Amino acid sequence: MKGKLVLSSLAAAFALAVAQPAMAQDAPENIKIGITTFTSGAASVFGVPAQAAAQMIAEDINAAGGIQGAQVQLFFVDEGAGAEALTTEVRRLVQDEDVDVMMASISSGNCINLTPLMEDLEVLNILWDCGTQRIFEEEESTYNFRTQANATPEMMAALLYLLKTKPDFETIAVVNQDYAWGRDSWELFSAALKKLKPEVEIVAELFPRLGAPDFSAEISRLLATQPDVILSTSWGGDLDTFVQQANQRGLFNNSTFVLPLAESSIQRLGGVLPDGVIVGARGDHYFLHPETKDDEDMKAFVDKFREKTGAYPIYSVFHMAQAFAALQAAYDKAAEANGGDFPDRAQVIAAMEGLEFKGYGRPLTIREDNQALEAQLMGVSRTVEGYDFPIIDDMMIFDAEGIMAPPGENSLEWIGTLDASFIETEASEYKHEE
Amino acid sequence: MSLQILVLAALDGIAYGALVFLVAVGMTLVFGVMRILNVAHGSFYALGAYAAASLGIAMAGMGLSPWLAFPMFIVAAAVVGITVGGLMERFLLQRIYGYEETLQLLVTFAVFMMLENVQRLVWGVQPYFYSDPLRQLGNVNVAGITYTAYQTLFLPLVALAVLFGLRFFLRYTLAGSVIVAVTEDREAATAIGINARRVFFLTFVIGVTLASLGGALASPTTSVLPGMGAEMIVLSFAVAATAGLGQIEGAAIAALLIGLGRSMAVFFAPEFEVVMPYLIMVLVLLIRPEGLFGKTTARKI
Amino acid sequence: MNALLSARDIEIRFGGVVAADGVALDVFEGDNLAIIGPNGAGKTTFLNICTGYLKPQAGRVTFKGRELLGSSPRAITRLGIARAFQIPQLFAEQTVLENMLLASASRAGRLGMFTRLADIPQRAEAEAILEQVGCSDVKDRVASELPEGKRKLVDIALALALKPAVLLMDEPTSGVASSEKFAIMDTLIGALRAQKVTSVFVEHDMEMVSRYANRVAVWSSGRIQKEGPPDEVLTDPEVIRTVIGS
Amino acid sequence: MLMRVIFPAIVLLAALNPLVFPQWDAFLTIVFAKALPVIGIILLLQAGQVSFGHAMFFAIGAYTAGFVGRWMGGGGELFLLLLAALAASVVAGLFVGIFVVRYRYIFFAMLNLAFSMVLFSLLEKFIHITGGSDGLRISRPTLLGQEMSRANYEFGIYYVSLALLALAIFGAWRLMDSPVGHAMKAIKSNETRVEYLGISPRRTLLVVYVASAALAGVGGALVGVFQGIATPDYAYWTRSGEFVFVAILGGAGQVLGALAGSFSFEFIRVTAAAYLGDTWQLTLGLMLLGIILFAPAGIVGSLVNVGNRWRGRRTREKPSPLGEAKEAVR
Repeated sequence: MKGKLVLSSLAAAFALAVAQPAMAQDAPENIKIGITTFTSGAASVFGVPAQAAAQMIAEDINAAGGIQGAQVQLFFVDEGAGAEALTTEVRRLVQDEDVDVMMASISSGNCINLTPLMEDLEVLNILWDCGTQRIFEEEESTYNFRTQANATPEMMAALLYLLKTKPDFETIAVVNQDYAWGRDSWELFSAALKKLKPEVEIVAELFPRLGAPDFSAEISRLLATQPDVILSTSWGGDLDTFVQQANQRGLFNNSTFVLPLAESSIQRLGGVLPDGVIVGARGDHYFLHPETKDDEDMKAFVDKFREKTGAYPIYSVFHMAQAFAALQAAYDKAAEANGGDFPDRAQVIAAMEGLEFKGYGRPLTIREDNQALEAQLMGVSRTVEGYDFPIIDDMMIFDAEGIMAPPGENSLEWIGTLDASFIETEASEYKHEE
Repeated sequence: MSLQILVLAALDGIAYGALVFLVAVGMTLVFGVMRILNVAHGSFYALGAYAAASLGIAMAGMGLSPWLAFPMFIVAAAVVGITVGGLMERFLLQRIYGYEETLQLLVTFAVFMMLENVQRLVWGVQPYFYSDPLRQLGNVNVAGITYTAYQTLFLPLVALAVLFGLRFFLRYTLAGSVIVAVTEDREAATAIGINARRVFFLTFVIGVTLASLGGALASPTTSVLPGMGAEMIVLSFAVAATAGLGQIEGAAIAALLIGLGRSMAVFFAPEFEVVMPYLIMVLVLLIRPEGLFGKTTARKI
Repeated sequence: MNALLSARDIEIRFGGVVAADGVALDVFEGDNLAIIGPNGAGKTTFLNICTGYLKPQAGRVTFKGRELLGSSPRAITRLGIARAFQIPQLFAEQTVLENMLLASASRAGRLGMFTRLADIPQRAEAEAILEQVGCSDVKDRVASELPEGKRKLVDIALALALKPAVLLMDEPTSGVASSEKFAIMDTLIGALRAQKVTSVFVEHDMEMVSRYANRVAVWSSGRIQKEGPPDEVLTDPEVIRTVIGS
Repeated sequence: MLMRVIFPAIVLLAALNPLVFPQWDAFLTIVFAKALPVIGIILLLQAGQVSFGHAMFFAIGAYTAGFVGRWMGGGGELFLLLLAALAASVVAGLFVGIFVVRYRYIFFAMLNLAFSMVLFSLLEKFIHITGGSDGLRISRPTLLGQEMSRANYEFGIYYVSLALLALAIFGAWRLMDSPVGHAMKAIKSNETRVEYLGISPRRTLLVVYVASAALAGVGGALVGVFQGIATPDYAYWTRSGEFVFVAILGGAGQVLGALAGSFSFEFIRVTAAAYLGDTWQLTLGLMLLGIILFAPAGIVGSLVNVGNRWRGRRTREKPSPLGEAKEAVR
């Protein structure tokens, strides 16, 4: 049993407790939302904060009168309990609990598993965190929508940032977790690298297993080969261990690190992560986002989340917020189209098409292939006053259109059409301000 | 392949093998004496790591010297061994010594499931990291490559100390020779008045202590997180089975073999890194069904 | 007359202990050969060698001219050499009848997967053998529940159910109440004769030997010290000194 | 009694269930499908051998269904997928079996575990073929040539699983009482004597091993086509452990134990996950301990014992489903 547990009952009880009678006459009492997230296993480093965020957001929504007058009620399912337990429980939520909307999931594997089920069960599903670009590229979807970017723009942004800030590197090595995300992200990154800078030599491709406790041999090999750039899309405990061991053995001294998911580990790593490491956050959101950090709602959100959990929000928290923002926007849009009356489910789903909404970064749009357009924020780690961990500085924000495959196009084929001019893709640049 | 790379791979292999040995030797010892394959062994590894990491973080919070971490590891391991191991032996295993191997195995499987859950309840799901002892020992330079002294020197030395300590204990002390007697012929040992129960208790506590010592010593090098025990169990099985169950010296060689196989794979065939321990185990067992150093026993008819 | 089972130059030692050192022994068709000798002399070891359980360091064993060494107990059993044990070797969790039926099913050829064991055509024959050894009354009892004497008989019955050409028995009546010994041996030897089974038995009880063996081999210090008809061997002074007297 | 009255009654009830509680269908389909590998484990337990690697055949069945479905286009035809899974797991069972039947007890368990972990690693490694840890999508196959909506398809699979399970239980029950089945029990109590009866323990074990692999393979294929996915987790050692767990839970002495165990296990898992929150593993662990310590005959075995006592009949069943035969030959 690879760590399995479910916090769902507690969470459900909690959600029930905070749920209040509906205000509007024509609105139903509740909008029931099923959310799959990791509360056990390694990926709970994302899932548990996101769950806390969902509870917090639901409280806020309900305190403010709900969505179109209906209180939201949450049901959590643990993704860590395994594929069968997950589908069984999701099925139960849809068929017995009759949830209005599902939000699934963190793991790309679970998304791939659940999207066809959602199509068949004809229930609105918001892919709130999973990154695989394959989902809407391989199959069309009516009921599934993704409210954040996918792996392609995430990797393109990381590559562009690297090429813009360190154009002269000659060798690169990769240390990714040995599972779909680690493989897919490297496939996208390396395919684009070959088009944009074909002379770069790939000196090592290492795929230690997911959850590997030790990277000594990998680090020795990297120390021996001394690549100019080391890419790792790892996350969670794996990334922590890798950074710790690499830092201790001086691997950071001679190589530039590109860690597109490090934003989620940076608070745990603290001073162990040196300055100057290229860091990403899987999207256009960061608690010190240069364009939104002074917004009142952003400040309130960060403060409240810190109060609740003791930590600054990480990307999975923002992804959860985006999913709720999209849902709220869809209900509002559908109600408007419905002459102000509470919309039915089909109307909400119709409203998702071409939906515009805003999380805690730049505004987002849902494309015709149900994929959201989300900008990407990249930067480098920097130690500054006031935080006991490095923050992200020298930020660049890339708009989504330029760095992702157009609707209906396969990402790898699209990358095949790129040329050196892609490096000139525009970005807004920002310095951290005290 | 250059000589330098071989040296590097060997160093990594030794460091990794040392850690694996520290964990697997406890399982091997317990199996040799009690004929119980303890699935919960990996959980004790995890418990040791959690105990050491949280104690270490607490000590750092109190501003104590990081050098104190080293004795603390031993204390943490012993505490886990005596409390958790002792309780499990006393209240659970003692009831099942007459059972069939399969049922004994499943009892430990049940304990494994419960301990996995308990870890999450106590420590939550966020990774812990306590690397002060690793930094304290600094780095060493080999062939131009930086290694941590902790992994390259300290862990192998501890492994050697445990290996020779166990050998000495089993050969030259009374308690040790009693354990050996029970391992070799339980009936004869009981017949000459050895109290097998006490031997079992002692052995199990030692085995659990070794597992949690392995966990404690691993904690400065790795993230301590849920599920870390499940992988270690399979690795320990692989070592114990490759060595021949109950073979202490064999476990050292098998752990080394698996460590070297893994690090060589990283350098020369990274795709095989994950399968390496199992491939070694399958190959060894196919050629020598009783393990590298195991002995076959014929039924008396 | 050619020997049915023939051992030559058998040598085997365990560590420093020599169990056989150039043993040569022939068993002829129709023999009831008794092997006697002091404890630990290697008599059981000899049976183990003949049935493929142990491999000697040197020597040959042939059955109907065919080399047996290197074959497994199973292959040797299939050739027609059955074995009964000093410590009864039964299937403890199954009933006596199930034990027997398994032997009969094996003798009849391949084991079926979907017919019930209780319905195999050899059932009558298995029950008849149980009757012969006087165990019909316990046929539905689980083997582990039987008293030692019965277990011993069932053990022999299992070997008989294989309809062997040669039956090797290791102290067939040890553990059987002495009041029943002779009655059992009478039926047993009768059954063997009726089915023309050649038999070899290791025995300590000289009265049993003189009553039921037609030949006796004396095993001592890893060699066959003497061999011949019982009245001749059992009266030999040296045999009396080394074996019977002890 | 058990197999002549209760078993048909359960099958009948299960067959009527979709008319009464259709919301249970999905749950029960999984219960039926996962009972199949457990039957295989129970068969091997007759010879005292525990496989900690049968998840490997479970995964082989599921992945075969996925690959064949993809190769046939669309999702393929359910019965052909099941047939292919059966064939693949038989071949794999034969291949692995030839090696592992030479080993006993811990070594048998460990070698099975090693083989399954090799498969697990390969499934994760060959990402371009297997989809890696995300798993292999299995599109919905046709049922007897009919394209189906999900509801009808699940209704169909429910009955297919039930029928296969009933068939497997009946077959395994016959097997356990056949000469081969008794030879298995004999191997457990005294393998040497089995040899001395001229029976090959290895061949006997191999036959049963292949049968058990086939059951696991078909079970895996059913779960795969029902869930629409096969993941490397299908081959992970904890799943093998689960199969053994379920066998003991239900009662390894009776084939029907597989169904009882599978039902209880899934039921506990689902309800504990829903109502006990973060302690479902603890709950399952305690259950297992309780069963082994206080009712080692498992659910079905204990019910049989209670039934026998109630009818005042002296049982000849041993308290443990696995028996304490080890000492009995002394």
